[in-house]
Amino acid sequence: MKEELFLIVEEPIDVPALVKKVERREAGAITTFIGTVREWTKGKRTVYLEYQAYKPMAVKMMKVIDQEIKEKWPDTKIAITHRIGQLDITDIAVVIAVSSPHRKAAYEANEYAIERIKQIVPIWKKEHWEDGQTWLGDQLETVPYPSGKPIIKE
Amino acid sequence: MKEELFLIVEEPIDVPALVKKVERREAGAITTFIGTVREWTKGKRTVYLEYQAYKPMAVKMMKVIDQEIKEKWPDTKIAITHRIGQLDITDIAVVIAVSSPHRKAAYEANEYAIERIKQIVPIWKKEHWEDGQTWLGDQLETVPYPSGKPIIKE
Amino acid sequence: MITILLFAHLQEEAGKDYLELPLENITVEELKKTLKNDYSFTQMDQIMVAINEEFALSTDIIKQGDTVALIPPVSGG
Amino acid sequence: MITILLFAHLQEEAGKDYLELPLENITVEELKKTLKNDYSFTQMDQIMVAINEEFALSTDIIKQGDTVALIPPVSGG
Repeated sequence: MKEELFLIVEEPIDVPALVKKVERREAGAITTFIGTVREWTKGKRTVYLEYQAYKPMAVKMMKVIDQEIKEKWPDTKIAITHRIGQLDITDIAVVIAVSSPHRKAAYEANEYAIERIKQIVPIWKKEHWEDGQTWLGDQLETVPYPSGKPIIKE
Repeated sequence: MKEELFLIVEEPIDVPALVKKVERREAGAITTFIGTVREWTKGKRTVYLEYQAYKPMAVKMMKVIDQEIKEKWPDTKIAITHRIGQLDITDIAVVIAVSSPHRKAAYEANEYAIERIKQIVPIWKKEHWEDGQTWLGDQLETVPYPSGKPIIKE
Repeated sequence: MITILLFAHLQEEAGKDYLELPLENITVEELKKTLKNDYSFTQMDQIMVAINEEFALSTDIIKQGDTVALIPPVSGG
Repeated sequence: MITILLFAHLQEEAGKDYLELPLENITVEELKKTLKNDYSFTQMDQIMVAINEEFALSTDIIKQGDTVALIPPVSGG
């Protein structure tokens, strides 16, 4: 069975299993980014979060990010899993794992991936505060998309 | 029992346990760096590696790095475990986990930590090639220390 | 007839996760105008349109059988 | 008498992991010279000295009871 590198799941994410997906004999560095549900944001307390995705397109966009990364950092291998549904404080929402022969590319490609997820992957977060709830808009505050659409290639 | 954030061990490193050490309700981002034993380096094939440490000083120097990071990125929490002894290809030699309310600091502090480990933590790597073996010198190629000693504070 | 998938606050405002509209062979821009004027959708400026799981330009044409989705600013990660 | 811990290639060259030398109240620089001249240690320029688990300056003085270690360029990570 071909291992899926880009997934949207509804269950807790198995971090070591994701790391395993990018492990290679030629890789000396693996970076991971683990995005967790934070309790406090600018003085406001989150009780829980709800994530929704346009699943097939979200997976497709993660593969677009993979292609972009392969062009910029040719020796890297990347895997991403994003969880959706209801998540509590400290639950893991997203994990990105990148392997590379050398560490610099593993850091850079990983950070690039999370930035791009926040730009082009159709996943939405609903904050449930103590006193209300709201679907969050673009967290990058580049409202809306200046060029009329998210930049897919640079 | 107080959990040790900085360790030198001789057994395989438990990555999720290390991530757990830095997990906090106010943290939304955790980065990890996993340094693995690479098979090929500049066309030369490694069969296995051997790491040796001056253990008490290594732990002390990791705590120095912790202090440096706390000054530069006050909201971060970091844990480091380095394995020593004989390691085979793809085995994990070092894991660094950093948590932070926001991701930028988690990436920056993590990368800073691995750079500093390679500068001031007394751990040595012996490469066992197919046709010989050698203790590696300073991999940063800043031979020796220009100021007469490794820079402890910037 | 085209099917339009809704997400996040759009889904809650509409009370359902898709719309079926008697439209076709219109541009993305025309679709957004129609949604704003005839169906009272607000903040259409901030909404991207995807056709068959790809972000579409405002001049792209929506044809019979296309899967259209309204994509509010994303907030994953 | 001071005890000097050895690591990596120094340990292999000496065939043991520490030395006991009849020295004390000397500077780090003097220790390095002595090791080079009297004990045939090579590449002393690249070796750092730690006293009591802290990197020492070449002018620092080694006293009776100090734990001294020779630190070749490190290669962890």
